[in-house]
Amino acid sequence: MQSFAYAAPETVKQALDVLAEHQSAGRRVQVMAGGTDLLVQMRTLDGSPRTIVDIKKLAETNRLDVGASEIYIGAAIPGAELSASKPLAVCLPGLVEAMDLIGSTQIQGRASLGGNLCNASPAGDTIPALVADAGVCVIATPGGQRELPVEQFVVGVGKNALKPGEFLLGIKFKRPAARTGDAYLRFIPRTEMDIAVAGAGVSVTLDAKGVCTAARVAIGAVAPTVILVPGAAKALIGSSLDDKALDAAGAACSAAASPISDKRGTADYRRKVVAVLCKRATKIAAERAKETR
Amino acid sequence: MAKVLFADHLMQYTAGTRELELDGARFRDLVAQLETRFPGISEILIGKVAVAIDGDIIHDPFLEPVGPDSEVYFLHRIEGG
Amino acid sequence: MSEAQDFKYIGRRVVRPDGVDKVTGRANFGADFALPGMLYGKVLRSPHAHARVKKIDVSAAAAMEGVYAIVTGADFPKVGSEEITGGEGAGDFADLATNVMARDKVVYHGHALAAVAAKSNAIVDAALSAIKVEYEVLKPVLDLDTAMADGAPLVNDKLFTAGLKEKPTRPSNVAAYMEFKRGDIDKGFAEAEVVVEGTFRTPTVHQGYIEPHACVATINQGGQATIWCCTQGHFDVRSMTCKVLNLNVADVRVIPSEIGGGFGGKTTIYLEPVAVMLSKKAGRPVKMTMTRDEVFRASGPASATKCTVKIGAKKDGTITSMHAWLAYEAGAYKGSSMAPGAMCIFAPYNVPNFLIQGYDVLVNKPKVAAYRAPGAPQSMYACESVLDDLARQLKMDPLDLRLKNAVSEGSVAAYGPKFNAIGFKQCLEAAKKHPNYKLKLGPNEGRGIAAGFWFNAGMQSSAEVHINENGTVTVVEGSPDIGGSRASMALMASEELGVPYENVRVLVADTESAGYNNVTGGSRVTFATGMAVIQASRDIIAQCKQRAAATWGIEADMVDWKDGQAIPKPGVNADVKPLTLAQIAANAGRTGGPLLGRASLNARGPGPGFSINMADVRVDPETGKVDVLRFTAIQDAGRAIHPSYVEGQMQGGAAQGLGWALNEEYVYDANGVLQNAGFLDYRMPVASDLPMIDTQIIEVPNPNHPYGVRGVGEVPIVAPLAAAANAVRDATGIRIHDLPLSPPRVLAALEARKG
Amino acid sequence: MSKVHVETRINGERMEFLCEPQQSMLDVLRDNLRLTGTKEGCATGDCGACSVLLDGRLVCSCLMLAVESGGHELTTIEGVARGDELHPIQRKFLEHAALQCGICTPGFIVAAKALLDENPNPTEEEIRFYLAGNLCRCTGYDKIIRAVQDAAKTLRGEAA
Repeated sequence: MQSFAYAAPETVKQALDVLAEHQSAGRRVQVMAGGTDLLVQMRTLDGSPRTIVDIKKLAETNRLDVGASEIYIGAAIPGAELSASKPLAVCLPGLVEAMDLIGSTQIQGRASLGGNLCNASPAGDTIPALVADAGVCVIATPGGQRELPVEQFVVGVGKNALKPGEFLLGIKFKRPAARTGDAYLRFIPRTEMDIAVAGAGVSVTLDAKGVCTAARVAIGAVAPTVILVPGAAKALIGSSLDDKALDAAGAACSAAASPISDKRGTADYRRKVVAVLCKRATKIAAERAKETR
Repeated sequence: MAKVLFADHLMQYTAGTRELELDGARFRDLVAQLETRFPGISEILIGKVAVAIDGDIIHDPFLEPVGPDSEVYFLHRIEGG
Repeated sequence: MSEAQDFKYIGRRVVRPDGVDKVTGRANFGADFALPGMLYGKVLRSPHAHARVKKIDVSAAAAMEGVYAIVTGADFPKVGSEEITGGEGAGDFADLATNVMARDKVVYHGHALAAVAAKSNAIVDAALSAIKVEYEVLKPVLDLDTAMADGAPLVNDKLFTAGLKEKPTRPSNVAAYMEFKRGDIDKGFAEAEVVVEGTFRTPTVHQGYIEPHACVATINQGGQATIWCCTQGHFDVRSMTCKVLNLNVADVRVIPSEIGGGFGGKTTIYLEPVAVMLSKKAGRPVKMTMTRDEVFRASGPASATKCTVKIGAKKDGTITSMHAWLAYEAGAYKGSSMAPGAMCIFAPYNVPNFLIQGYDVLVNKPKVAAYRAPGAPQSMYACESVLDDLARQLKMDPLDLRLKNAVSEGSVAAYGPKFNAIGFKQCLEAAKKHPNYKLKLGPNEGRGIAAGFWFNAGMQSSAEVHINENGTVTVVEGSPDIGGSRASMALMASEELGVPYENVRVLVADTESAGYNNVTGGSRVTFATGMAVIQASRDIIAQCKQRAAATWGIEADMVDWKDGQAIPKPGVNADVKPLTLAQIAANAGRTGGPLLGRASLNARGPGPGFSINMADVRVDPETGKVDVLRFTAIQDAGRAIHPSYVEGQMQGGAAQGLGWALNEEYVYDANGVLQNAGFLDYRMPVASDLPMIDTQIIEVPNPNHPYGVRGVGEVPIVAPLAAAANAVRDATGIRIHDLPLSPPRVLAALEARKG
Repeated sequence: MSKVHVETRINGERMEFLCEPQQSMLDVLRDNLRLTGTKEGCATGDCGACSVLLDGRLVCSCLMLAVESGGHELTTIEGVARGDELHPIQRKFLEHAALQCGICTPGFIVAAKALLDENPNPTEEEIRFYLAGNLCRCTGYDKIIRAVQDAAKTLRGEAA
């Protein structure tokens, strides 16, 4: 019978090798970044033995680049470090806020963007922001690397598109165009420490006259996976983000949502609140778009 | 004569009597007299209920002095959290 | 007992004697104790809310390497029915025994039905999952309406309703009925010019202490056991464990650790008898610690309730009639806090006619335990909400309405006896004058006020005062210090003896080292155990006078005690120098041996406590989220021995009450499986949810305590529920009857009004 | 189960221990090393009672594998006092009666230290949000916040 083991490879190759060995031997293996979800799941859901592959020691998962044309965020970087990065806060403030909303200060000391994405919870706070910002996953594969848009990476409740033997290295973005701003808002009953009842990530680009020329709206915790809402973007594009456009975008979000009722909120409530969040987030994103040039 | 009163839920043990007057220097004297009137009641009154003598609640009373115009009120025990 | 007492130490904000150990991590709590060769124990809990246990197969688990003992209900003695004469919710020893370890039936999700002791937690978990149980799943009863309906499935088919006029012929989920009345309510309502009525529901909530239940137990072949545990009452742990395991009280020693919160939830037992039984089988010490999930599923929460209150009044606000119909969930065994809830609901008010009807109802949920002013927050939430609506209909200030009907010294309480000195009117007057009551509110903001009441408890306490050879003092008592009581005990001893606070240390001793003490509960410790400490100190003073008299060769009655020294009374011709406590202690050997003062008592007249709370909230009209902007707690403490810890009780109670009002609730699925057994989804207030909590201590001395102390610990949680709900009513114009006022519920009410 | 040998530094002291690969840092601190000042309130990262500093950064020791501490530096509540002297935060908690039962206190003090190390002059709101991951059920947080504000003042060298 398999027993617990821990591996902390120092190169991507070593990491891929560990995964490959276990795969061929049919032994259970699991990749860990911050571990804040994994350890809770091991304690409350499934404590069965496995080899844990800690990817925090890899250069590729710890690299944070805010370049002139591209931004790259390593999968294992803890939230506390992302929040501390000024350049990132200038380019993708909405994404940084989304990451910062996850759990407590203690959680921020460990939890990573990559982990939150791979965990693929419908309520994962960073995912709507990643989708709105058109993030692209950079995946290490036995053959090398492959890339996949975030909205295609999450395929179901707790399910991601990684194949056996693969793991997430990081997420990259095009540096936002001029007069572009993003924002993420979620609703929770308390002020901290809750899982999102609903969430909305928005990215908008305005022209000189303040007319919206491009938009992406993604909503969370209202469907099995985070979903991109083209209808909401359509409602915003071409408008000056007036109340009429915002209401239409909110309505599109409510329409796109297929929420459930559970201990965290009712379906009806989620559908209503996701519209409110979309509108409020769009206003914040628009303000930011005006500030950036 | 001390005035003895019973909370509603205790009147089942006093054949519906809510109030009566009794003589006695100590709580136990009153209970003794009550026992002769309502056989078996002392078992309930001692150890199972609380009593308020002149407004002051006390658990497990027995020897407490009772004045000639004292009010002795039998009620449910409260402990608290 | 006069207001004008002037104190040297009482009322000072000193540092608690146990403080340094608690800020450095040295203090030992329930889970911090360990013994050599100790095993780890854990309980197997029912996944069903209601089921017959047909077969438990432990063979596979027993065969595992490192497993030392497995126990099931079959290992425990049968315990006959006997009332636990604690207070409300104490229940029956037979029920306590089957709650600790199920026999043939499990009656709630999380009910214990087996336990394992092994070398490591990992092995314990593996062994638990290897135990095979065959259940016959039964239909669970999960709410009051279902449980009280005719033909409802029975939680206990041998239970007949107690307290009914005519004897019931059929078993029922209603364990008890209780009634309190005065005058004629129909006549009273006929006289009324305004009548307001409402039906209110409150959810199952948990005390939420941060420290899970934990203990270490060891028992030898002679049947002598020692238990280390976190509890509000180690003497009760001893008596309850002895009853459940049929042990001799003389053979069981219970040593209390520091306790990480209890709020009533640690006044009973769960793990202790199981750990002793495992230790007996394994022949080794066994440590058991609940996980947070187990704490929520299997310890005792507070009753969910349904309360209907109807109040009639004259146009001038004079209440003519009050009627309350109260149903409390007891959990799977009888004994909820319905009785105190019924007794206190109308306690703050003078009313010629009232009727209070209470029902104690079984459901397939964990047996409730006491929770801070047990029963009062639920029933008074209903009463104080209806009073708020009444004030609106009368266009009357809610404080004035309460003032008009408020009880004061000499009033006959709705629960029977006459009140002695109480501070309710003083609290109301203070609220009217409070600057926070005059602050202007913005859009979507509202203000709510509500009153709180609790009886407080006295009961049995004992204490010893030892004088050390240098005149310093050791107080030995038996009331676990759950919120700084050591500091209060030390302050009272220094006040009596006239020695510096820093020279007094306090030991909370175990069942074999201290005289008997009832639980730390009912807000009784500073009052009752404090009184024992004062009396033991006075015993010391009497002895010191004799020692001084003997030293000086005069009569003891010619000696006075002042500022920590014996002085001769005026007229003593011999020119003798005063003797300090230190000097007398140094000479103790020559004058009759060590100085040891003792007192034990059954404290009479704890002195009821009253409060007024004021809540200011803002409601988000688009999400229904309620934010608390301001909270003001005003309470009569009789006398604040250590004002900081009195304020702390008021602030902590306010926070718990606000959690109850806004977000906390047990969420069950249709099968009675608890969905939110953790701090993530059982939403207690976090630091960023709350504002500073303003406090004002009123001091109307309790005539039954030398310094005027009355209990303060429980009153604070009573008023916040209605204060918050009345504030939401003020902000939205809508009365929402059910708690919690969670965003979905509030938004639904706002939407319903829009139509 | 094969155990792992780990070398780390705890409260400035070089430490070695053997642990199972899946054991949490919290369990090893409490059970293996008997550093029981770090408390367990939930073991799921929701209460903050197990707060420790990992290379100066605030984390929940229940959400960290003990093996991960290899080559790192941990600070627990036992390491907060400055030798014979209480840390100002500890002193202020006592002066302000910022604890009642005391079970959450070690976590709060470690978290407050992390806060004041990175932000010597936080607003009340910043303190409340930074400490939102530390649950206290006794105090209503009021006196805890005041103690941290006062400690910050002292650490800034202003007359408290």
